[in-house]
Amino acid sequence: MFENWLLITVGAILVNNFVLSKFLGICPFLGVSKNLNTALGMSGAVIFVMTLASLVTSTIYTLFLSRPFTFLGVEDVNLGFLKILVFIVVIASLVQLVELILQRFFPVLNKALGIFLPLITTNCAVLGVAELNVKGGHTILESTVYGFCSALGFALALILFSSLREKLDLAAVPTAFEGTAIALITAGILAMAFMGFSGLV
Amino acid sequence: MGIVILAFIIALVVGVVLALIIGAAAKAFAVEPDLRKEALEELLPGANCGGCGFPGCGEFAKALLSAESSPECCPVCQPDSLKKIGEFLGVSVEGKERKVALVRCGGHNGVAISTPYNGVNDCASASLVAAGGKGCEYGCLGLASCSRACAFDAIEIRNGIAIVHPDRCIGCGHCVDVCPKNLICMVPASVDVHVYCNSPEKGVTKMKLCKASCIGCKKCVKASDEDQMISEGFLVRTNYSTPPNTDLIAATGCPTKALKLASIHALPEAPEEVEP
Amino acid sequence: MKRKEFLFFQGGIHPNDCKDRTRLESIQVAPLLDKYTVIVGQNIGAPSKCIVKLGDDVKKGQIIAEAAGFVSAQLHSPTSGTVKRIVTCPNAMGAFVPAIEIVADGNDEWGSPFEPIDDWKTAAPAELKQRVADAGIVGMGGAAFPTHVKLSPPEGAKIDTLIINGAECEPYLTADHRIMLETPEKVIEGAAILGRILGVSKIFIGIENNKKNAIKLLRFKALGTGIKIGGLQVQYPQGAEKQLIYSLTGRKVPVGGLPLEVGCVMQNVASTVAIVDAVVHGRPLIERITTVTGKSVVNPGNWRFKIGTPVAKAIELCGGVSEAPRKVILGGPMMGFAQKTLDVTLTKNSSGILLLSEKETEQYGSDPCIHCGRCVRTCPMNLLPSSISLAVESERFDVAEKQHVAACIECGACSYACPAHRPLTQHCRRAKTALAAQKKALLK
Amino acid sequence: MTQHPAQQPTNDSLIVSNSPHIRGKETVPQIMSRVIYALLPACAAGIYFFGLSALRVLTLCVFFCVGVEWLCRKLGGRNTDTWKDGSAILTGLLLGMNLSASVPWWICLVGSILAIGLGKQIFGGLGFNPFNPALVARVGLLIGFPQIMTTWAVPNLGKMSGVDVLSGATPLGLSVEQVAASDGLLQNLFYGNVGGCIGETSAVALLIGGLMLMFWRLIKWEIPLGFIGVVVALTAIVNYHWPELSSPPLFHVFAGGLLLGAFFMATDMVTSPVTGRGALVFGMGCGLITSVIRIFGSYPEGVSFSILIMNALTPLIDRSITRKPFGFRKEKKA
Repeated sequence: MFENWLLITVGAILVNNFVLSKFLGICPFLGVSKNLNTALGMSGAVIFVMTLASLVTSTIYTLFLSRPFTFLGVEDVNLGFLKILVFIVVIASLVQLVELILQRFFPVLNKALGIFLPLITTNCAVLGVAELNVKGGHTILESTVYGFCSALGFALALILFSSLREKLDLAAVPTAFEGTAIALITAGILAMAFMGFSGLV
Repeated sequence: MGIVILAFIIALVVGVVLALIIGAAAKAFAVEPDLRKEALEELLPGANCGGCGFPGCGEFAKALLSAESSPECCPVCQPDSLKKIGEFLGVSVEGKERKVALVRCGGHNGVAISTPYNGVNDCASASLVAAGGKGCEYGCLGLASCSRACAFDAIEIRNGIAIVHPDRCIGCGHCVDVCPKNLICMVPASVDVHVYCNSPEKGVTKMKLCKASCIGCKKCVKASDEDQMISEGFLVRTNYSTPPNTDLIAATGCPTKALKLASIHALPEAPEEVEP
Repeated sequence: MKRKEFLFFQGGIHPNDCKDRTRLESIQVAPLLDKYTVIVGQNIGAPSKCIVKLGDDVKKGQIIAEAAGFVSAQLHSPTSGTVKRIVTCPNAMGAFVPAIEIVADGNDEWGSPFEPIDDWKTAAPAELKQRVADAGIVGMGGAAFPTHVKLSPPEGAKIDTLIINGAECEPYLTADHRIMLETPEKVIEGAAILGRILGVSKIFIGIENNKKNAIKLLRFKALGTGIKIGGLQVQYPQGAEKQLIYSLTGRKVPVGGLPLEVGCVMQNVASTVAIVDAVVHGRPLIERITTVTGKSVVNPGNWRFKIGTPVAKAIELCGGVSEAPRKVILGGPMMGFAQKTLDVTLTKNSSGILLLSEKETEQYGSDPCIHCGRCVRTCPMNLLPSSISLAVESERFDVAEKQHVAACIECGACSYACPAHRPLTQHCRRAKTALAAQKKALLK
Repeated sequence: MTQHPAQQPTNDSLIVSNSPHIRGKETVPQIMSRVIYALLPACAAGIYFFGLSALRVLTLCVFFCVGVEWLCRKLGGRNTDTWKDGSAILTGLLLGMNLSASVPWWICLVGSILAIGLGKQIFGGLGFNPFNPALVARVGLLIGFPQIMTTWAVPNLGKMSGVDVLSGATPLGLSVEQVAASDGLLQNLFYGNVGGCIGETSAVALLIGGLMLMFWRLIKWEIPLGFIGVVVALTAIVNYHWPELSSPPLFHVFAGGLLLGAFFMATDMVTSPVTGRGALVFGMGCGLITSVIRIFGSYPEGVSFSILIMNALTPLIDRSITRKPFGFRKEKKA
């Protein structure tokens, strides 16, 4: 029991880190990592959205899509094939909702996150977490925890990376490698370092 | 066949339910977007130079709308766009004169005494160390702090002094703040005659340190009409409200050539040789 | 173990003290020059106000500039002669300031000096303090803070300790050392006078252990007076106000605070001796002991110069140089000011003239920081010079402020230790001035 | 006394600069060369145990690193004499010490390109690299060429001439039971008579080098202390409670690259925190990650990974640790 939870948490945060190992969610990873404060805000948003998305999609999947039922005389209807379609719509509306709330109550944070909040909608990381929950056969609780931990892993990578980039801002990087290029190289080295965790669980 | 219909129905139901939720939320958490501000921002130059005293054009637009500032504060706007902004805001906008920066020092390496300076490469830091490498305490240090502050590439460091290119200067005034010697001032672009010296010291003291300094001989004051040149102690200045015209240079024959035309001063090979 | 009696502060550096060339040179009196240029405004605070006119005849010790306000000091003529002209002259910081040029008449004749107060032990402290103010005495260690201001603690401040600073932690300088060796009685007497003015009985004299003979001599002379002589660890900046107070008393002066907040008043040895001259001998402060040194100086030594002596003349008295100097420094090598001209003249706080030749001149580079942490280790104020410097390079003064740059005492230990030759001290100074300017703008 | 006639100084070209006007004797090249001296005992031990092939690998790495450094500077249009500060030589030496004596020459070349090109010059050169260059190369090679990088040379004492290298297992690759069963392993580990990387083999030589660094005050003692301390503590706890999971702590200290990493790689000035407290956090983090990878991970060795990960954390550590100035007092609430 304990080991199972350890597997899910440590696995999601370190070993199969969404950004550094699965290479999901690279867009906000590169886009919002220019300074630590926006990175923190973005991390918060991602943790919130991913946990919520995991909970909601997992609930929908376990309750409606995964179980066979009889419909209009057709036996054993399994609607599992609809999952991607439903997930996309659900996540998109969820993000829309979050954005509306942010706009109304936290305009400063909303402005800081800029385009990246709506981008979470189409973010592979969020869709990925829903899909991986299904693939891993997680229960609703497990899914929520997995979503939360994956988002934590994302946040960890993002925060680490933003502090690195703040340092790189002062570096005398050759003109050809300035900006995103050096960020990608740094991310690559970071990903190499995180490979050390492979086989941990 | 049933499955297709079922899938269709389920997708429809999900869609409708979500649409209802979002719709309700949009109503509940609605925020009035400020259309006026956006429209006003369209009219502003968008250079975000900060010359108006606000951090960027967006903030300036906000200040305009709340009448905290007036359109004339924008140094970049051309008269016609100013007029448009005035119409938009419903205020009258007076036509204003374009202003450019002037670095009041002509003491380049050839004429002014200077000593090597070793340390942090910016003017403010250098001025902390024995008031900089220049022999004259008031002179331009030539370490390009103003040039770096200029977003429009209008200040060039040549031969140890900063030279403004009036044609490129848009008058944002950023350079004025960074100069530790307070050498830079904003002057009307239409005036071409300037005194390139800012040292209030006695002529003898100045001449020891810089051969291109204004020694306060007042030849130009005598040669010009009344009130065109102002003499303050040992320093003469152009009176920018009643400026002289360019003939003054020839009429005066300034002994140190501190009196110069800005347009000629900025030329690459300006004839500023001073006979020893 | 007697040494354990005194603490030593964290950080600091141990530069080669280079004092050997002048350590044994006894103080020589500089001959009368034909001209002195006395800078008006030699003290921190309000610059004094010139009260002589062109062509005025002045006597030695006559007031030529008056204190303009409380935090200001009187200025006296160094010799008798005529005021030739009022000029502007660069001061040690490179700024042009007014100066009075006095042509000596050769008689070096005293005007009406003060009445000596022989019985200072019974004189009223207020009277003694007034004498200190009249004699124009300032902190002669470097800061030139008017002494009478230091001796007038605000209402309610409890002063229980007087510290005489004889640490002289700056390399090369030996002026204070020679003062202590040649006039130890005056140092002790001055300390006692200061003690009387302040009404304190706890008096320390702090001396670095590389001046063992001075420590011994003063201990001997101080027998029976209750004055304690502290032999301190040789560690730069031992003579910095906050560090010395900590070493001697274990008290920490708060950041941005004054010594009087921990009940201390500190005076330099040279100022202490000047106070004796003013009180007991009735002489204003018109001369000081200055070390002229450097490898290229032919006859380095410790000289008694009149205020207003041009640096060029002082070097000439030392036999000139064997090699053209690339740096002329007023003060010590760690905190002194590099000069761009030899026309500068000695002021009340010029403790040394140091000449460095081409070979000895260190160049600052623009190499990147390698994060070795040397500056962090050496900073006596426990700051992070490396971070401050990086912040200043990208003009982030707010970051520097968060790193407590305002507490920097500009001792130069970080720059000394930096293997990448980064101008750390200058970065700190830049941040401090920029922040001060910001604060001023906010107040407006 | 003086050869030159006495003269009167003039105003000509007096330099002005901020105080202080004298400076300590320490320079960057001097620091680098001292670190290289401290590495020499371990290098010598490597050559002693693995023969001339070890010397070949070390030489190639140093040569290639300097070459790549020069080339990168040249291509970037910057001054090309930066290799003279010794940092590239040091990186080359460290890289060579992290390789097995049996690697082919092109591994040295690829490693040097990874170290200097990708690890250092792309960030702008010395002082700007966020990661330890030699470790970037080692990890890159380990991931790219796992076969070659995990084939270890075994000591062939006395056969200095042999270029052929026998291959075998590194002690860290042994299972817990094998470690427990082998006699005199600890002793061999201590002196270096075991298979592995060139520089990691002799614990005693590394300790000597580490002490040299400490003596010259070139490294912050907090890093090796925190690093080794945490590894010892964690492996001791695990070994005590679950002996089947981990070997005894002393084995972990002397085997593999822990000593090399703790004294020479983690302490790299550029990529470790500036403050002492930060260094302690940094070292302990390295120790924690190393122990976790060694005990639970699929890689036998976790030193390089852990240092790289902590390198990435260094800016955060530096940011979060501030020092209170001398005489700092909390502001009283008015």
